[in-house]
Amino acid sequence: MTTPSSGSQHGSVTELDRVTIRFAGDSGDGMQLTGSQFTATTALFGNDVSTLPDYPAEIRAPAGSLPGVSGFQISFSSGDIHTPGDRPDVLVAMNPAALKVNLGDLVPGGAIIVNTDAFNDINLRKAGFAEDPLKNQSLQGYNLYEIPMSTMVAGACEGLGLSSKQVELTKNFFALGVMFWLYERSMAGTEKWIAEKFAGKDAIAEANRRALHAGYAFGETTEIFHTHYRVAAAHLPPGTYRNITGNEATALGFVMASKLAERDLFLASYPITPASDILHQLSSYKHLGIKTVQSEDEIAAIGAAVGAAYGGAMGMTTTSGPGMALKAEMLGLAVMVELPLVVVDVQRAGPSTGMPTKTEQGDLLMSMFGRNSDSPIPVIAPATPAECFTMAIEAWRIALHHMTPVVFLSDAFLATGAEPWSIPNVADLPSIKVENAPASEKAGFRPYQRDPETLARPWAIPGTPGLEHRIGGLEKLDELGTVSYDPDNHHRMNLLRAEKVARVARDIPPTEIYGEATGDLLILGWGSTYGSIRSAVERLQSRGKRVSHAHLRYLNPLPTDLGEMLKNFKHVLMPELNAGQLRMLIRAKYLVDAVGFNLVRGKPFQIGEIEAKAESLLGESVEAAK
Amino acid sequence: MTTPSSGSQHGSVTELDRVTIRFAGDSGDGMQLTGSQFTATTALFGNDVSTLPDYPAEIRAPAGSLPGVSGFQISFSSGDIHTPGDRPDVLVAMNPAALKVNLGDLVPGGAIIVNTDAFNDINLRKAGFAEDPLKNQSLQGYNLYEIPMSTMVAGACEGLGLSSKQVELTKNFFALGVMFWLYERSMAGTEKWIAEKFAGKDAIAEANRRALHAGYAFGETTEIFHTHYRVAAAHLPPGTYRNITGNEATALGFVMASKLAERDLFLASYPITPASDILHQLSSYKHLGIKTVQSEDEIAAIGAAVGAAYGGAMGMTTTSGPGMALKAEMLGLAVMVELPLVVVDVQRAGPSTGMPTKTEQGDLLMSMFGRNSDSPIPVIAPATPAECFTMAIEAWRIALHHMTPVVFLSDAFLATGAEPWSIPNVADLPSIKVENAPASEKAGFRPYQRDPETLARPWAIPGTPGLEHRIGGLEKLDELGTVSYDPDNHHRMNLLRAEKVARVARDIPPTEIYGEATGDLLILGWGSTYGSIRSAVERLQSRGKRVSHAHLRYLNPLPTDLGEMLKNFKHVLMPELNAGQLRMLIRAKYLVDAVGFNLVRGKPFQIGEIEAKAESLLGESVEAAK
Amino acid sequence: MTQSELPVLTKKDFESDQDVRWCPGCGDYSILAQTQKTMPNFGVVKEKIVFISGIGCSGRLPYYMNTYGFHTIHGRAATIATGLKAARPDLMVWVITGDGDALSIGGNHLIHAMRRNVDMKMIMFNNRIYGLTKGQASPTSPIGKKTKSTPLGTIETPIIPLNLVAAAEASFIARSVDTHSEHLQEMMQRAGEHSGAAFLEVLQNCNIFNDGAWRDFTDKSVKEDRMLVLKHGEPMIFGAEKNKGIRLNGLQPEVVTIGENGVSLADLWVHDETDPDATRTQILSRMWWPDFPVPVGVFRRVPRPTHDQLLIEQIEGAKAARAAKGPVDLQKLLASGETWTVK
Amino acid sequence: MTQSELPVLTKKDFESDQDVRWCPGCGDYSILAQTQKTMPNFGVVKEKIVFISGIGCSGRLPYYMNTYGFHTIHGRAATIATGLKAARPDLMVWVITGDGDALSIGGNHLIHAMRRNVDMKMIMFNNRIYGLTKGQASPTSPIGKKTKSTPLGTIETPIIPLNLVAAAEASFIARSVDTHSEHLQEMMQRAGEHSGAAFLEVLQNCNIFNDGAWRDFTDKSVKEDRMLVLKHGEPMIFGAEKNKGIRLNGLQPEVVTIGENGVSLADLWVHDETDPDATRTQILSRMWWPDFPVPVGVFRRVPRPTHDQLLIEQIEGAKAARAAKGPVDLQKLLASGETWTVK
Ligand SMILES: Cc1ncc(C[n+]2csc(CCOP(=O)(O)OP(=O)(O)O)c2C)c(N)n1
Ligand SMILES: Cc1ncc(C[n+]2csc(CCOP(=O)(O)OP(=O)(O)O)c2C)c(N)n1
Ligand code: SF4
Ligand code: SF4
Ligand SMILES: [Mg+2]
Ligand SMILES: [Mg+2]
Repeated sequence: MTTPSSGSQHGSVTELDRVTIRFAGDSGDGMQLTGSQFTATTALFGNDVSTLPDYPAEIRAPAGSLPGVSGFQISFSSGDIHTPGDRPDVLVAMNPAALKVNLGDLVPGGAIIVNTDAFNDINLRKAGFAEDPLKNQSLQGYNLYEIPMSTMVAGACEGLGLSSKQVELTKNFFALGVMFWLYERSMAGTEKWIAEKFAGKDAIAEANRRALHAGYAFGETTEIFHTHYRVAAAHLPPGTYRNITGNEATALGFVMASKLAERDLFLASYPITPASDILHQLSSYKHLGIKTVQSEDEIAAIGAAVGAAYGGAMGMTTTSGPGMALKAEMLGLAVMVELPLVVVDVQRAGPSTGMPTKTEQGDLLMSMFGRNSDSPIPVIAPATPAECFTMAIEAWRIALHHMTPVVFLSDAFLATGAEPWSIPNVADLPSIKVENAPASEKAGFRPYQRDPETLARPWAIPGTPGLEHRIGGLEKLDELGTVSYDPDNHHRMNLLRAEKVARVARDIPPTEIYGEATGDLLILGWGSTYGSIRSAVERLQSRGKRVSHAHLRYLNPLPTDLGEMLKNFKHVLMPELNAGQLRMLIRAKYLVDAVGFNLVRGKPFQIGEIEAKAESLLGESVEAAK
Repeated sequence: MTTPSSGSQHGSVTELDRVTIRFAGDSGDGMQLTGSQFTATTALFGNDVSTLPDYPAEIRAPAGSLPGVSGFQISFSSGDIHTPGDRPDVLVAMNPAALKVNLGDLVPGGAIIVNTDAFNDINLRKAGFAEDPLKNQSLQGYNLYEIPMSTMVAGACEGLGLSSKQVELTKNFFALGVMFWLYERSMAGTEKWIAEKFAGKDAIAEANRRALHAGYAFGETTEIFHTHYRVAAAHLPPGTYRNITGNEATALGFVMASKLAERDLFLASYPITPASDILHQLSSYKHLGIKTVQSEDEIAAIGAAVGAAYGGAMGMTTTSGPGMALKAEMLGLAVMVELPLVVVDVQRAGPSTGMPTKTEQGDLLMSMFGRNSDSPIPVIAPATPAECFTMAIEAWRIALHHMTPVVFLSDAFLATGAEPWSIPNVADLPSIKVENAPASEKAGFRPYQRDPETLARPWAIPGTPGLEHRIGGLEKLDELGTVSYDPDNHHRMNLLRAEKVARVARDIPPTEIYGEATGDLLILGWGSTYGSIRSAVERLQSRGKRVSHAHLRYLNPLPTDLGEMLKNFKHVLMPELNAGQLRMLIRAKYLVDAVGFNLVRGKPFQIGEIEAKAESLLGESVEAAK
Repeated sequence: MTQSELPVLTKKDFESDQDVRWCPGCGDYSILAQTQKTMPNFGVVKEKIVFISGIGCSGRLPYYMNTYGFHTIHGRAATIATGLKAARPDLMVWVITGDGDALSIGGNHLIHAMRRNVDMKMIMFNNRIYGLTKGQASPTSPIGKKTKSTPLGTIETPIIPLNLVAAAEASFIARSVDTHSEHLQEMMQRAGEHSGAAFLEVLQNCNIFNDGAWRDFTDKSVKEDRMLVLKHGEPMIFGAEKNKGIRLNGLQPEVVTIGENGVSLADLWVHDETDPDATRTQILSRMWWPDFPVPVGVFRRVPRPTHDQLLIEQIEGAKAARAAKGPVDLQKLLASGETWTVK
Repeated sequence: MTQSELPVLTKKDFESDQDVRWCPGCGDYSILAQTQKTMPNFGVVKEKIVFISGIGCSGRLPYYMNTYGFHTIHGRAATIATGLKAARPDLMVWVITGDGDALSIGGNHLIHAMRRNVDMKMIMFNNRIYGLTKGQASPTSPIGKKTKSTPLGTIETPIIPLNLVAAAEASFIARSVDTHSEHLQEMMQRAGEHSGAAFLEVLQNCNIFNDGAWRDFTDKSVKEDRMLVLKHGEPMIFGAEKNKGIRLNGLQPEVVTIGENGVSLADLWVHDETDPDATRTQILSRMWWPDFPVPVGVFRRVPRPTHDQLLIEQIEGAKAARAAKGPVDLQKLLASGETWTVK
């Protein structure tokens, strides 16, 4: 129970173990900033946090309109958490549209903090309110806090010689100040940030500082809040932490991979939401020697990556669904010439252009099969934002050691969601270095003579004396690599390409199972559904259900221990943000009657949804679920 | 047994029920022509025939070299046959390279007819013969017929004032003449062809005519053949027949579809082997009002097809694997805007450029899943060259009635292979016409209001008053079709798109089963493997095995009666010219332990191979096969 | 396209019910307004007008037009327009695209649509940036431009769009500015009236990610002196005092002042938009501030049969030729080649 | 590229062990021979030379070169070369392509590689046809050309390759003929010596599917009168008697006869391959038989920093700037932003 216990004395404190807050306002109201400031402070305070920004697809929809609403949700806790929370306990609504869009998600009895100054006729009409919800009874059942934020900041900023428009822009810091007071947060971090951000613009800086303090003071001095809240620090494992999004972790993971492989990193990419930030971040690392090219399209991008790989660099490309579709033919070439390559697909809602800023897990089968003829490629997927770092390194480890392109499947939720990350000690990370084929005096170099263990072919890069050879997309003669139309050779090469990828399974960690190794129900997931599934399983287990959770990071090849694991459960439930893509692979391979739970709504599963689905399965009737 | 029964009197006749001949020579020797002439005459004679050309990928490899060898195989019979034969009974080898390349395929004791004049040192060396195989014992075990063809045609063509090079070019007609005599064929058809082909070039025409007759006379007068052969006419069902390749049948099928739908056909395509001939043929039908565009690439081609479909025409595109890979993104758009469209993929051996002239069934999963997010599309595949005609009409029937893109999967073997086709009576073919959405006075047209039965949306083409509306790749609001980011709407639309395609299954013929409806083994196939599977099953059944054959033309959605059918057999065997693509779909959907038989050698299965595989399965040990 | 019943339509008729979703202050608003204003002038019934767009901020325009509209995928609008126009010569087809959509991912389709002279009117919103994806470099971004994807500045020589389409033999080539309403309307009018592939570059301001990209010369206060308004058959004069002009020195244009050191009107380069040789356009397209005033107007307008006309011609010709040999009989077509009958 | 140890290599050193598989009589044989002959001249060790090709008959050339070679996919060779050169500035990168490969499916990559000035030497085999796929129209096929895909003749205005790459600001532009061995060698030599994106169009005969496409003016018997060999700094003279020349009349080149009605050497257009303005190339590229002699030689050669140079510059600059602030510490990088420690 997380709403203010009314009746308690002012100044009193309520202990909570988890709170979920959603900041919502117009795109112009700076909600993303407000949210990330609250996140940073809260993480610093020591809570476990998980966040989910939710901004409109339009660059900037008309002010006050419903599509223009921008939201940022943060869940923080004294225990450890895996999701940004199903439904907010507190909603900060800076205008009517924000209230309209988000009210439905709020928990019954939740708190609403509104900027009353924004509730004028025009805004109400834009939001489609027949009458002012603050005035009628429609918000009964919630704890409504009405604050004239614009008026208050106007007062606070008097004498700074700023235009009223400029002053108005500070109201998000006022709201932030209120929340800081309400949850006993320090303003220090944000004050520091303001000082740096607006260095030189003293008046602006001062205005924002004043707005922040005004908000805090407002909480403290007014009667309107009967209590404030304490969410104790979480007991995270020791270490140095930072808050990190999936895209940031992905970019850093590749920087680290390049260091651990002792090879240059080369990224060619074409911008596309929600993958662009990886390009942006790596482009800002020129001082680390990272080369980036913004290509003319996605085909050119993967083409350049293949060219760089051919030259001995760590060539890679980043994209999202529609761009991934365009890379199919060139990926096929990479399979044929057997060069290491990493392709990042930050999945978004489709088909086609779909809902570009929303999340989905729809590109698994395209990654597996979206090329002409049998064209096997390893596919891996991180489970949480922070894990993108580790898996980015994994992608390169596999690509380099097995001489193969690798697909790295992230998604919009991982990419933009954030969580605390225990920063690894660089010195502890193992090397993933591989050697180039050495120069040779004797003629007859065999570019397709394979490593007996991994079946990887030698990486013979231009510039190496004695290894001059030709490769290409035509079928190759085994070992020699010259063009061959021999029927049996083609069959053999197809088997070899498949076996090479299959052997990656020898080289991956065993599948962890959370809970008993046998039981009534195994919930099997992959990718960003990790948090919701794990939380649901925790709850089910806490209620004594014999439910376990396994989460796959390696989708192709599948772990060798998986088949056995599946046999040990009465039911297998597979929640996916698609129509059942991994489920099809699992059913085909193991002939296990895995049941799907498939919602494609452009957003993560809610914990409760998975819980309910599991319950229904445990209450038998597997049929119904089919 | 089809080789001459030695000892018999000259002029005597041996009755045979099936003969398989392979004509082989240098690319420059005109073997494809010789083969098709023999085919035409043989078909005319009334045999059932099946042919398979096999030419080198290189435009024209060096004369006399092994890669330069071009072959054409024809199997003809008095009964009905389904394949061009596993191994030839007779090999016509115009030079040493042709002998070298093809000898391995010849049946033991088979007949070899060689042009001895071509067996000189240079050619022997080019073919990699240490010594002349005609001189050593290496051809024992075959019936070798040595004919100095070049010398003979030189003699025959004396006085025509042609260069020796020109005369030499006629030797394929000499070989043809010999074969005509050997199998009691009339020369009339070929003589007619020569007259037309070389109209105006009298000397050349005469030379070829003389060469043909010289060959025929040679067979008749010389002692070298002890017998000739009679393969009685087959008892094909009554009707008018012609010989037709898959690409020809496909092109004609689309012409017919356009007639039956009473709509203009529009083809945009980018050339690629082995699909180009469909573009060529349809481009030659301008007088039928068919519009064709050779686009700048495969993306532009499908883009233009989508544009034409949007305008109300039957927009389509044709390609092969690598080109198909490039169409992925635009196909996704077609799924989203729900326009009728037919995409032909004439599959070839891959991955990547692979072996462009060779056959494979590797693009099924790409057709199913090669797009971002869940993006369902019906997929159909013809089983024989002639059937391409019917299935091309089927492709359009489905596309038009269900307002969906449809993938038509042919392959190199169907495309270039030929068989007799009982020409349908145009008047008997049912209409596949659909109506455009009618003009409307009242506002509020709903471009996504679906037909309750098929879930097809209206085809509202530009130019229709009152239906002005906007469509695109962004997710649509149900019925209204405006852009929507509503989570539940997105989920609903995904289900609708899937269900729309699933309902195509209500609209397809029941799956035929050849043999008992229950038994020990069901061999389940799709596409061009039909002939080999059917022949194998015939043999197995004739030996009393409880084996049946089902062949799928509809791969997505799968026929609703399939699940039941599979249950009625102990084993299910699925031969595919890929790593088991349809098998994966079947196993995932029905949880049936279908066993694969997968050979990717760029050529069709041999009947014997499937037979053997089936035998081994019937001798249990399903495990081994896994 | 049908001129049949000429309905009297107004701007309103071309406004859809969707509310417009561009950033406040975006140049796209003006382009949309001029588009809606111009449409009634063609005497084409609105159901015969189609707007096809790629992806980008520009790509959203069709949603706001009360005509047929197709918001396709990134860079491919020209291919869809090509098929639509070939299948439906009776329609008036407009293509809306951006500098990234048309020149980066869509560059090849642009060239080929132009050389085919597909009868489409393409309006390219050039804001020298990727707007929808929030600010990366585009093929028209100047060297050194710092963007999210080029934090140290781009290192790529920008494409001159009008020079490129001239190389592809576009039959109509023009340029205007988002905020120069009358001129923009005139250019749309001219593009719409042209039969064949029309390419109209609109210098557009993205006030969020690339504010003021063109301001140096498009700003009302300076445009007279810094822009050259091309007029067919007239000498190239510019400047607030109308006293500056362009003279050709060999292949090199140069800025001269009329009256100064003996330069007279007669010395100026006279514009001829019907010049069959695209060289003129290619020279003009390279004139750029501050070395030169930036030319706007119709650079090129030459008659050439359109792709759909030629296609129809071939078909009609083939039909006629065939008709001479008697009516087409599909049954015969199926039976072409050797046939035989089994009783 | 390394000039370090200058090994004395010969044509033989550059011949691979693969036997050549083009149709007898194909122009590609001569191009291959000239390529192998030219390679030793650069003083580049053979392991540092890479040939990258797309798909087409032309695309097979790398198999016959005893260097590193990559036969990629259709139309994308330039993209792979871009990545390779950026990653490995020390290599000498050649790109082999065809008129379909470079101008049809690959047109966009061509333009962008040129504007980036990627240091690659691209040789385009222009036979005005699709050879490997057995004879369909290409973007350089003349209007009306009857091919398998255009039985009634093409209806598309062909692309002028050199005009297009000039529009993309290619820094080296040249043309030669397959059978004009010495000239072809010279052009390859010049292309190889150029630092930056070099585009060399080779008029090549496909004797199987488009025999004699260029014969009208390339044939030994007529080429003096019908082709113009461009020479830097020299007036444009041609003709067996060396008495014909090109004069510029405004923007229009015209053929004149020296000595006739007062035309003297001094009146002729003098070629300047270093002309910074690409207009000259665009005019020359439009000169075509029979109106004009067809120009061959180096049209354009201008210095411009290459893509890989600029990329490295940015990196070195950034490193230096960063070094000033002390050594890069990845641990710090990971910990950037707010951090906190849990004991
Ligand atoms: C295949 C594909 N790649 C990338 C994207 C992402 N994307 C959308 S618009 C755009 C570029 C927009 O720039 P521009 O064409 O200049 O239009 P503007 O937004 O500036 O009007 C990109 C890269 C996409 N939608 N599809
Ligand atoms: C994606 C793709 N589309 C089509 C093809 C088929 N194809 C191979 S080469 C070629 C064109 C060859 O023409 P050109 O580039 O002029 O080379 P040429 O053979 O004439 O030397 C085509 C269309 C292919 N291999 N890949
Ligand atoms: S991002 Fe720029 S171009 Fe896009 S709508 Fe906003 S201002 Fe206009
Ligand atoms: S098809 Fe033409 S281009 Fe290709 S190898 Fe033969 S002659 Fe040369
Ligand atoms: Mg732009
Ligand atoms: Mg060519």
